[in-house]
Amino acid sequence: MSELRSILVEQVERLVADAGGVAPLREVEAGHFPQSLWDGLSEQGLALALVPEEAGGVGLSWGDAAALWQVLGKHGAPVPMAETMLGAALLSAAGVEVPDGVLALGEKAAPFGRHATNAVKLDGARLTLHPVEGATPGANIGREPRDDLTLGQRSAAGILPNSHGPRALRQGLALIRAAQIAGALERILALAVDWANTRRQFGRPIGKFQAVQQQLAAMAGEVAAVQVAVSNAARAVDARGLAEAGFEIGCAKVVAGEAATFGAATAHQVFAAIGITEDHELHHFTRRLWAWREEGGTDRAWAAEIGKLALARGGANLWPDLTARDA
Amino acid sequence: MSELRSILVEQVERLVADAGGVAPLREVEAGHFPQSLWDGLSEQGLALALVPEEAGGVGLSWGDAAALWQVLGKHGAPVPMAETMLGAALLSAAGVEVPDGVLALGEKAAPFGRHATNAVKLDGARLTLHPVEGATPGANIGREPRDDLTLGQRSAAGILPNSHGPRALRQGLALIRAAQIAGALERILALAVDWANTRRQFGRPIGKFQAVQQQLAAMAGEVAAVQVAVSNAARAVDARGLAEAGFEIGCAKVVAGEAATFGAATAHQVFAAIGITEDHELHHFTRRLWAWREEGGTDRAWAAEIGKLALARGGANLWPDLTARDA
Amino acid sequence: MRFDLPDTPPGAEALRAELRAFLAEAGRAWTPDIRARSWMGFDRDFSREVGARSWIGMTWPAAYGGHERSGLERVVVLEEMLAAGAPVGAHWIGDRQSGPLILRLGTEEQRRRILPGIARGELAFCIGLSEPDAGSDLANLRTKAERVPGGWKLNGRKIWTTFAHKSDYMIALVRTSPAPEGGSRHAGLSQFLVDLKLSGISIRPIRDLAGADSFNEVTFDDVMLGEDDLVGAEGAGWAQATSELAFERSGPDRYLSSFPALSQGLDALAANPVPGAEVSVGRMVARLSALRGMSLSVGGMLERGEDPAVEAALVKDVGNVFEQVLPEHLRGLLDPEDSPAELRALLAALTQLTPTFSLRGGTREILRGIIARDLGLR
Amino acid sequence: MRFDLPDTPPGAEALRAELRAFLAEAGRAWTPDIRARSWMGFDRDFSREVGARSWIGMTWPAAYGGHERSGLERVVVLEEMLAAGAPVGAHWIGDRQSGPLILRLGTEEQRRRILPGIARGELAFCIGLSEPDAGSDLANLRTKAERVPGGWKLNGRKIWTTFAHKSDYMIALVRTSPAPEGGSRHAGLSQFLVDLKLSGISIRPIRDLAGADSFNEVTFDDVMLGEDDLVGAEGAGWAQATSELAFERSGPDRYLSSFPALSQGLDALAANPVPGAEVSVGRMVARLSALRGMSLSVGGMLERGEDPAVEAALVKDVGNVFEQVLPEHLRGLLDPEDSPAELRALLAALTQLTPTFSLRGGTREILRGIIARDLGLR
Repeated sequence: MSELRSILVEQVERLVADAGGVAPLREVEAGHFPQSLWDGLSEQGLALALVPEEAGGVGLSWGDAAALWQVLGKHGAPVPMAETMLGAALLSAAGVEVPDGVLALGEKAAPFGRHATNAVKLDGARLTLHPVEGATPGANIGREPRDDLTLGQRSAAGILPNSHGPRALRQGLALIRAAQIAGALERILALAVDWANTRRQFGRPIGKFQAVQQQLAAMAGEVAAVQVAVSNAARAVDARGLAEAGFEIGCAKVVAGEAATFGAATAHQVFAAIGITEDHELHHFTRRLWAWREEGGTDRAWAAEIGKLALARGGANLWPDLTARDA
Repeated sequence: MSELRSILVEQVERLVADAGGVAPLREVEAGHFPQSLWDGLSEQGLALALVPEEAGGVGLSWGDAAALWQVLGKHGAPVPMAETMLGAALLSAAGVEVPDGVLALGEKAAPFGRHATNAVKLDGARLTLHPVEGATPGANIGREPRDDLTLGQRSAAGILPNSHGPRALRQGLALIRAAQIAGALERILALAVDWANTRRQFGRPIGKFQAVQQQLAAMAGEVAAVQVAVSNAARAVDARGLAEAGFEIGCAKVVAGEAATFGAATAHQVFAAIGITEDHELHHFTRRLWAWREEGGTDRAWAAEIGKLALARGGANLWPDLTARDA
Repeated sequence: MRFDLPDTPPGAEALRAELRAFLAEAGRAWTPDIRARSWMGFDRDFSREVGARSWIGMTWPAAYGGHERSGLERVVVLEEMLAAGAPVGAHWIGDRQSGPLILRLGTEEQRRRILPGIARGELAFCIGLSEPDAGSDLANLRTKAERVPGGWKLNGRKIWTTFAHKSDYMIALVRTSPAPEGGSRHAGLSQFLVDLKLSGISIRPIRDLAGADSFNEVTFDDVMLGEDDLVGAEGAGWAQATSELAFERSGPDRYLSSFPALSQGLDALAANPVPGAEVSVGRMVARLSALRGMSLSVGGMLERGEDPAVEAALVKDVGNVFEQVLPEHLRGLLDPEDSPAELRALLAALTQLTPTFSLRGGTREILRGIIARDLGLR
Repeated sequence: MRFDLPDTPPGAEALRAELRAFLAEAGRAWTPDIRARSWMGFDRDFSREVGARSWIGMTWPAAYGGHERSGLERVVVLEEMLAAGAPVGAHWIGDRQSGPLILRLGTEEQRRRILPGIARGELAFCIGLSEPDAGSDLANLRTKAERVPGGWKLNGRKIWTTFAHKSDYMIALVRTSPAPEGGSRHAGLSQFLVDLKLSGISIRPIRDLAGADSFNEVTFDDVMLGEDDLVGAEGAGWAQATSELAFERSGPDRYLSSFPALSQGLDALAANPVPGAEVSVGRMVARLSALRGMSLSVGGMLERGEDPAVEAALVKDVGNVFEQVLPEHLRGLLDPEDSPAELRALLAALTQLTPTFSLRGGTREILRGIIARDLGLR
């Protein structure tokens, strides 16, 4: 990890931890916006992190951004900072000035849409910015706001460069969710290990039982696979742009979706009854894992896309294609 | 289990055991036919077991026959007795006199075809009997003969009653293979349990390790599922005839195929290195499991058929259909 | 292990038809969340209606409010209720566990006092097993009942008690004497019939991750029980509770919990065909059919008075895996964006419930340990 | 645990192109069975050709016949060989394990004696670890080497030794002194370089279930070894062998064993489309991509001189599962009756080989135990 990245990760870790652990998660699930967490992150200039320095941003790489999203996921951070970063990056790339505040992505089931002042829409290469005029509240299984929005007339518009492609929004969101999944999985693995070392049954910690050890070890393998897949996808975006990184992003979302399913099931199996209580923090992460695997394209949808591509290219090209994409 | 069935099962068990355990399996895999085993089983009149008493047979139920096939599978018995039983049952049902000796089913990849004197073919409801004039030897992954045959002019013909249906051969074979799988799984489970109690690692029998216990327990569940599915299918044939038992037979073959895959993998995992040596008996059963799941329709093919039916009937009919089929 | 399919009981067809007509009518009011919860849903009105139709305590003697029908007829009722996703929680435990326990081991007075009310669908039961320091390891129970003049004094704490806050009685497994030094850790436990209205009992609901309040923590503070509240023999509680668990493990509630989603999933797939979906569907249906056969076989053994402890553990193990993966399989076929809202809601509810499937009635690891011992692993 | 993707080494493209041209030519002669066996296939001619092209001992100093290229360039060679299903078994162990061991811990004499031959593809190695009473539990080894004037006298028996009957040398882990009372059971083990032509060695091939003879039992009967046959420090054998295993576990041989079937499966599916197959294919390709990233990350750590023992265990664990289920996934898509004969043969060969994938280099249970310890489970 580069030094810059380590510093950023540490900063965000601290901000999120200072916000009170799972307190903001409970807050947002009860219908309130954790404004101070948002403000804290905003003050670091995070919203403009993916905007180039020459355009007034921080100029982070996607690799750095993915590392930050992983930290946000690790804490379940219930603010649309990752989404806003993506929206700002696209606006800036299309030459549109980035407004302050929360950016909503799209108008259907928009993450934290009710808290957004503006929304970003993409039609082909044409990116438009709209004021948010109303929101019909909705929620995903993680009880994060997912709202259908009423948008006003576009307030600005621009054309995304070819390097971004017509699916830049979906692909960006897929990478965000995959990175958040990586972080949340890391978290529940750590929680499960702690619990296994603490909880005693039959006269010893349950972590001494081979069945528990084997399950958590298998889970660790999945966590590692997601982390690598996310790094690989972010690196591909840095090397070739969003438009040409669909394969790597799709791979990351597939592996993340599978690992989210397996990891949540495994953690709950280890935690048994205590893990399904509202008082315990586990479910804040498992419910988000179940929700995030559906967003930005399910693992099924992305697998179909990657699979179609592989079938069309044929067996002889599979390995050459895979290695040719080394960033 | 009825008393008749217990006696028959015991008789066949004894005959197969007397034939020398895995010796006949080694024999057939080396290219020889275990004639004495075949003769022993034939002398019990087994070939005509499914032929009604009034037609000179034994008049067993399909439930009884399935129990016998399970025993044959448990010993891997490398003689085409189950196939001959099926051929004879169909010939008799079509009013054709049953010839002596091994019956081949069909002409492509016919089980033990090289050892057959006659072959049975089914075209719609029309069943024909042909002398076998030549065989191009082949084998399945279990190294059992699966031969392409040259057949002579039909020597007899008849019409199968509607209760049997145009797929009587395939369905009968599917049920046979599912039953054999049930038996072979029972066998490798027993072998694995014995080994786990015998083999010591880290100062104790490996069966003391929770990981081994959990794997074998999961395998036992699969074995039970196959046994029940096979009983259910045989009962359906007894109650409604082959033609109307396609659903239950298909279910049995699907569950058997899945369990064969899981069971063989689990047994090999428990046996580790010793289990993959030619000298050990395990592979005679695992190779047959891998072969039998492909024959009489793969689990995939049967699942597709059952699934299509369920989709066509719709959700509201799923449960009523399932319960309406109680034999 | 040994599974033999029982014959269908006479009259099963007619009984099913009655049930289906009743459930079709009652089901109009059920939301996806109710269907997903099924026997984790508590609806006293519904249970009273079921009782009025003679579908609770079906096998019990008429003298205690039962209907003297066969165990296999009872299975027909259970199957139909669960396949419809009916909210049977208010009578389920009484019908399945507590009633049979009292019938088998209770005093005549207990039978007359309790069973008719269960059969009418009026008395709801919960089971007090787990404690904060004893989840899977029940020998570690600390709640204790001390002999006092005229009865017993109960002190301690139970946790994860499903529906305690809505129930009338709890069957509690507690310690009545210390485990003997060097003897079985399971000795000295007894079962009690605890009226939850007694003073000294406080019940704190524990909300679950989906926001429902089915679990509770129940505290006993000098609760006075009568002599006639001991169920069965003093000190034999462990064996009694264990055989109850075996009974619990084989029911259709061990493989049908996710069934409503499969049924609705078929319709969604028929409306919006997904290429190749038939293979996954066929695999689920085949397994469902096999599991139903396994469960019925155990039902037949119970009917014949046999002791299918291991067979029941196998049903629960295979069945729980099926219940847990079924929503995932459907999710693997149906993209949420293209699914009907009701199915989406049902799957969301099930996703949050499935972790409990392999807990209730013994965790997967415990069950597999039981099976392994029976296989002869030592 | 920590995975960082390394940068692609300069010249990787050109190197891949060279390798592909070479493998396309050589591959014309390979049957499905050869491709399925890949690094379990032994072909001295092929290994000599690979050596002649400077693709063995790539990172070693030129003084010992090496080519002084980077570890990541070496990974390019390994990947290409395995993706093509090349029969690399005659040089694989020497290049991967025995050569690096001798380079790191061997004497100058040993290096000069052995390494150039390995790099030329002429010296084949096998690893003597398992014994009849010590499979996963290597501390239980009984084969022993006793000090005698001028060297060591070796007695005992090794089993499951891959290619012993075709190899020139074995690196054997044996006991040189008893495990100290109350001390580590792993103390007192040492590694030796054993010339398999020495008298007193008898090698009995063990046929495997597919009829191949890759395994052996090797018996040592008063075999005389010289002073200079001890590798590394006396008594440090356990630690030496363990770090060797870590090295072994992360290579592309831990996830690519079934790759040729995937590649051919794609063509079969393109020729005979199966509805919905793209989803399964996509899942396999995504996992392949992630595994490749994991393996490359470990390659990068090794290149930087780090000790990725746990990361390597994770690669092997996830990779072995992938290798084992891949043929099953393909089987779930392609009905055998409709598949091309060559793919059918490849899948049949793989089906019989897959059980070995989770044995070689440590069983799944052992690996997961290592990972669990690293996670902090205690």
